[in-house]
Amino acid sequence: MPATPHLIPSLVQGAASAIQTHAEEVTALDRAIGDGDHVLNLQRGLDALAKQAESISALDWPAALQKIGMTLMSSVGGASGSLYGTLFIAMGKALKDREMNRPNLAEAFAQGVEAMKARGKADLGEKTMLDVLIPVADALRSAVERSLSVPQWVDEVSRAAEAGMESTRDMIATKGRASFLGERAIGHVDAGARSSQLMISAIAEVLAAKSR
Amino acid sequence: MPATPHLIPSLVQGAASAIQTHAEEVTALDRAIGDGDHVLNLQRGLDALAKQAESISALDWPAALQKIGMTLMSSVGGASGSLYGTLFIAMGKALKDREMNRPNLAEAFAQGVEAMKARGKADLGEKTMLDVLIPVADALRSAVERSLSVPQWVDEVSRAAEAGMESTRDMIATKGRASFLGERAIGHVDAGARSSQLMISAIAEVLAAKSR
Amino acid sequence: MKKFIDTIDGFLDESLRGFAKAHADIVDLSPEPRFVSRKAPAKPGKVALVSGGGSGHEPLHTGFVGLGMLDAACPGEVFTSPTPDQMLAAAQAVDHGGGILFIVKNYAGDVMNFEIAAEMLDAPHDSLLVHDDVSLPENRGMGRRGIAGTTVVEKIVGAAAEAGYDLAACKALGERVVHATASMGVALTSCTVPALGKPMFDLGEREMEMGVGIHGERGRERMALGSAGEIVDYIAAVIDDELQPQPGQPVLLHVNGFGGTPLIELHLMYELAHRHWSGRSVDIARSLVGNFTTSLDMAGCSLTLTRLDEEMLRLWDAPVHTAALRWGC
Amino acid sequence: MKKFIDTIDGFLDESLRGFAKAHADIVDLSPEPRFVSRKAPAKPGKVALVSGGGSGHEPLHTGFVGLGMLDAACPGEVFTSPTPDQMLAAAQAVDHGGGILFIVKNYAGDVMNFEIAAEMLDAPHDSLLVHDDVSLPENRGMGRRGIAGTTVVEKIVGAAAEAGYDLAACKALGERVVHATASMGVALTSCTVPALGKPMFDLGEREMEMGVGIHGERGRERMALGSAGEIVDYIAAVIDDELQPQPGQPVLLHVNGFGGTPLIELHLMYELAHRHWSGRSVDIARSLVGNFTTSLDMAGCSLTLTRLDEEMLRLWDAPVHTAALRWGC
Ligand SMILES: Nc1ncnc2c1ncn2[C@@H]1O[C@H](COP(=O)(O)OP(=O)(O)O)[C@@H](O)[C@H]1O
Ligand SMILES: Nc1ncnc2c1ncn2[C@@H]1O[C@H](COP(=O)(O)OP(=O)(O)O)[C@@H](O)[C@H]1O
Ligand SMILES: [Mg+2]
Ligand SMILES: [Mg+2]
Ligand SMILES: [Mg+2]
Ligand SMILES: [Mg+2]
Repeated sequence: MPATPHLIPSLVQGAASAIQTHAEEVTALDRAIGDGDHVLNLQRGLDALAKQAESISALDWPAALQKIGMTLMSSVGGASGSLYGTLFIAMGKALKDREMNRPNLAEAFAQGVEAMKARGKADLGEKTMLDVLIPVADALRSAVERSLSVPQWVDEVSRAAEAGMESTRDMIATKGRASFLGERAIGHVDAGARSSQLMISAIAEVLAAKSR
Repeated sequence: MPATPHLIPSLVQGAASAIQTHAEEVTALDRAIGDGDHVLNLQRGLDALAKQAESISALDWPAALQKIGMTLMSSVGGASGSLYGTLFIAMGKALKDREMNRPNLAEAFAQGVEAMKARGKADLGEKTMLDVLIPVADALRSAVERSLSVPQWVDEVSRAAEAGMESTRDMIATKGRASFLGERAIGHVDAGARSSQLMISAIAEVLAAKSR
Repeated sequence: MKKFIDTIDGFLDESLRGFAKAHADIVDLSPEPRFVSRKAPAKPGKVALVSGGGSGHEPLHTGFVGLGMLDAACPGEVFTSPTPDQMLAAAQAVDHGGGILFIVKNYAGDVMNFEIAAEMLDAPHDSLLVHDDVSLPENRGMGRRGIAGTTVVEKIVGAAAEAGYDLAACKALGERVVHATASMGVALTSCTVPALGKPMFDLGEREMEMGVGIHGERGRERMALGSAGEIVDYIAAVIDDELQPQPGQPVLLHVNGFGGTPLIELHLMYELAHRHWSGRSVDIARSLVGNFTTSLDMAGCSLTLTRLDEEMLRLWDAPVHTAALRWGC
Repeated sequence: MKKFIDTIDGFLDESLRGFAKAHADIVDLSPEPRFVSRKAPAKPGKVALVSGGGSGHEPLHTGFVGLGMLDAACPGEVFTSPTPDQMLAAAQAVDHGGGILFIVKNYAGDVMNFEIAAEMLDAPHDSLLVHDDVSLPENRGMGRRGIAGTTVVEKIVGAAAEAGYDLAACKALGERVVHATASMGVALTSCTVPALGKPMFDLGEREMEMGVGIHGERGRERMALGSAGEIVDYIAAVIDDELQPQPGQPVLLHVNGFGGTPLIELHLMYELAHRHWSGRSVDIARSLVGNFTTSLDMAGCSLTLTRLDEEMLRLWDAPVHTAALRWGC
């Protein structure tokens, strides 16, 4: 686990290229049961992060996470901007005066996801990105408890993300724009679930590669 | 030549069915170099005439023609409404206190066309219905001079109308909506020329049939 | 054809009835013959302004009836000039004793039908011809069409009539405004006349029709679809050629939508047009952005520039209370 | 995609700059973070109304900034809610000492971003949620969307704030108006977000999407294209179910176009809607017909009915001076 935020530019880069590669697919998802802007929103945020990635990587972890959160908050817009902003700001808070290591990261991520749940008044099973993020938070904690190796850790996190993403397909949405569609949303994966799964897997891959 | 306006319902009917049969073709012409409403305009006028045809046919010729003109004037609209209105009102005036016979009809028609020329500030060669109506007026006069039989008369009028209509194809328009297109109007027959030719031929046919 | 229509035959009358009800404080509707007249009382001796033309250009002209603008408007069938009996009835209904000024857009049908009405009218009257479309050469055939500059003419002359100008003064002012006004439009799509049920012309995905009129007529030329900046450059150059606005010249800049183009795009066009003229130090003293002279559901817009003098500026600013333009009251 | 666009990236900013220049007498534009604020001075202690939402709905909300309506509006990217820094900066800029009322359309993104801004704001503040779209059941998921009824809410509460109502009174009044308002829309075509370049959904030549939101989201159901009369019957029945307007009840009837539908059709819809309610002896006391809450270039419209009481009626009639609504001054 990296002790400094120097990885941030490559993490941002990893997330951005995962979104870029799947841009059409994710846009199609948001167009089907949302309003089609999700990729554009994320890309605006990732561009803003890329521009600041160098300066952010000079900060300590809590400050860096807070800055990432603020940057996303003021560039992404939409539902996802407020939620991702909330995630990172809460993670920064959770790591305040704490060392960056795997247990603390897992804990901070879990607290970030809790903050998102509060912000979105949402939980598992509502056909949102939380159906990916909650299982990922659990997987991170469980990996710590079981002291998994990095490759195993990456594998479990990625698989949790993917299963969560897939689980949204047959749900009726009760939060976000897709909730307006009722039954008509069944059969479509949630765009935010797919994009968060893509970014999490990409970030896990980068972390794994760096730790090899 | 009929001495009373009892023929009017069948003349209106003849003109209307000629327009109906060629509605798509004429609309396509007005759409290409005009604004597409010419058939609708004429049909509105012919409908209005059809509704009044019985009562009009109870009038004497000058009054009947005047009433036809007024009816067209207030129902057709557009360029053609004012022009056809002018034609019939002027014909009614020309026949005032005169017998209805072929020479007087030819004369009245010629005066009607003169009134249209004045109203539209237009003449031969400007790619309008006048390119049909002026030759038709000439043909009517010449038929009188040469004392043609009814079938010959019908034939000459119809041929004059057709030649006039065809002549508009390669003209640049200098009057009416097509004038705004400049060179782009070349190659298209003028809608008003085509419709007037159609109606004149149809009316001539009805007159010929009735006189048989 | 995707439109809100109940019956093709009733389309125009139902719309007019709705218009009159939605603006019952401003207008009266005469259904037969069709005309819309203002409700606001007028001073005896006021010149009455009567305009009209084919329908499908709303809010022009019915939306301009009211205090400080038109006394009456005669709507024809869609894209078809109204008939003389409408104009005559309208003129007689709004005659305040100061004579009638007919405001006529330069189309054969409008010109001839208004002419016939004028010949039948007993009261003193005159006609003002609007021909602001500089996409066409001035001296060919019928000359130029009247398009979106009509709004500017009707507003300024309307204020003058309200202020007590007499018939000759209204007409002279109107001619000055027409002379000082140049417009040109571009269509990104065609439009569909309800009774026809299909578009007036076909435009490819990457084409536009430059220099169009407002009846779905084809325009001056078919061009490859350009960026907003290219379109503004093209149109502004033609307008500049005509009006030659000098640095410091106060102007009114009117960006007019054709009915299917939303405000967000019209404001973008305004920004680019503003950049063009303010970059030449022209003084953009007044502006008007919106759908005023439309072609049914056509996507597209026109730019209109009017060179303003102090009198026109004052009259533009004068109170107006119509369905489509309202300020100062 | 056939739009007036210079560069996709600059689309929104160029349009906003054009808007601000065309209405420089009414608004100021802050480019970074983006918000539009009123120029008219406000009495000290006046409650400040701040709204906003995704762009592409113009004139909502920027066109409602000015005397008697909003103090500021925050435009997000096209169909994307604005960000908390915009709302915070706007609130701070227009704080007159009477507290801030945020007016928020009920969408997850808008709700959360406004919530974050509110948490960061030091001044007294409250939020008013607009959720007038009765095409959706009231108690499912997020509840109902805010659509064209927003105009009515912002006008009436804006007049109240101008008249000196305090924060709690503005909010209570706003909730009463929301409660008394029901809207529902129908799309005849989809719309195209510039950055996406193709329509949000496909609709066949003989189909319509009933119960749509204003972001090109699909609606409640896909139906065979109906006549205007059938559409009005369908929507009016849903609205009546909700509001149960009694004979003699004064109402405001708002026919709102989605950007690609011309006035001639909106007035026809108004006529049919008027017939529906006046046929039930409902008193159509006020009306508003036009493009106010749009979805870019979508063809379609919505009907909105508000049950008016005397206070609301008086506040609706109070002077307003914004880019999109102006009367009484
Ligand atoms: N209340 C919520 N809680 C958690 N996630 C949500 C919530 N509302 C929406 N989302 C997520 O946000 C995604 C949409 O993001 P985006 O398209 O960027 O914003 P918007 O919906 O405002 O257009 C959805 O696909 C969903 O995963
Ligand atoms: N000044 C004119 N003189 C004679 N005929 C004219 C004139 N202007 C137009 N026309 C004729 O009118 C026809 C168009 O009629 P119509 O479509 O009914 O009216 P509008 O042009 O007003 O739409 C043209 O095809 C042409 O033949
Ligand atoms: Mg979205
Ligand atoms: Mg025509
Ligand atoms: Mg016509
Ligand atoms: Mg969005």
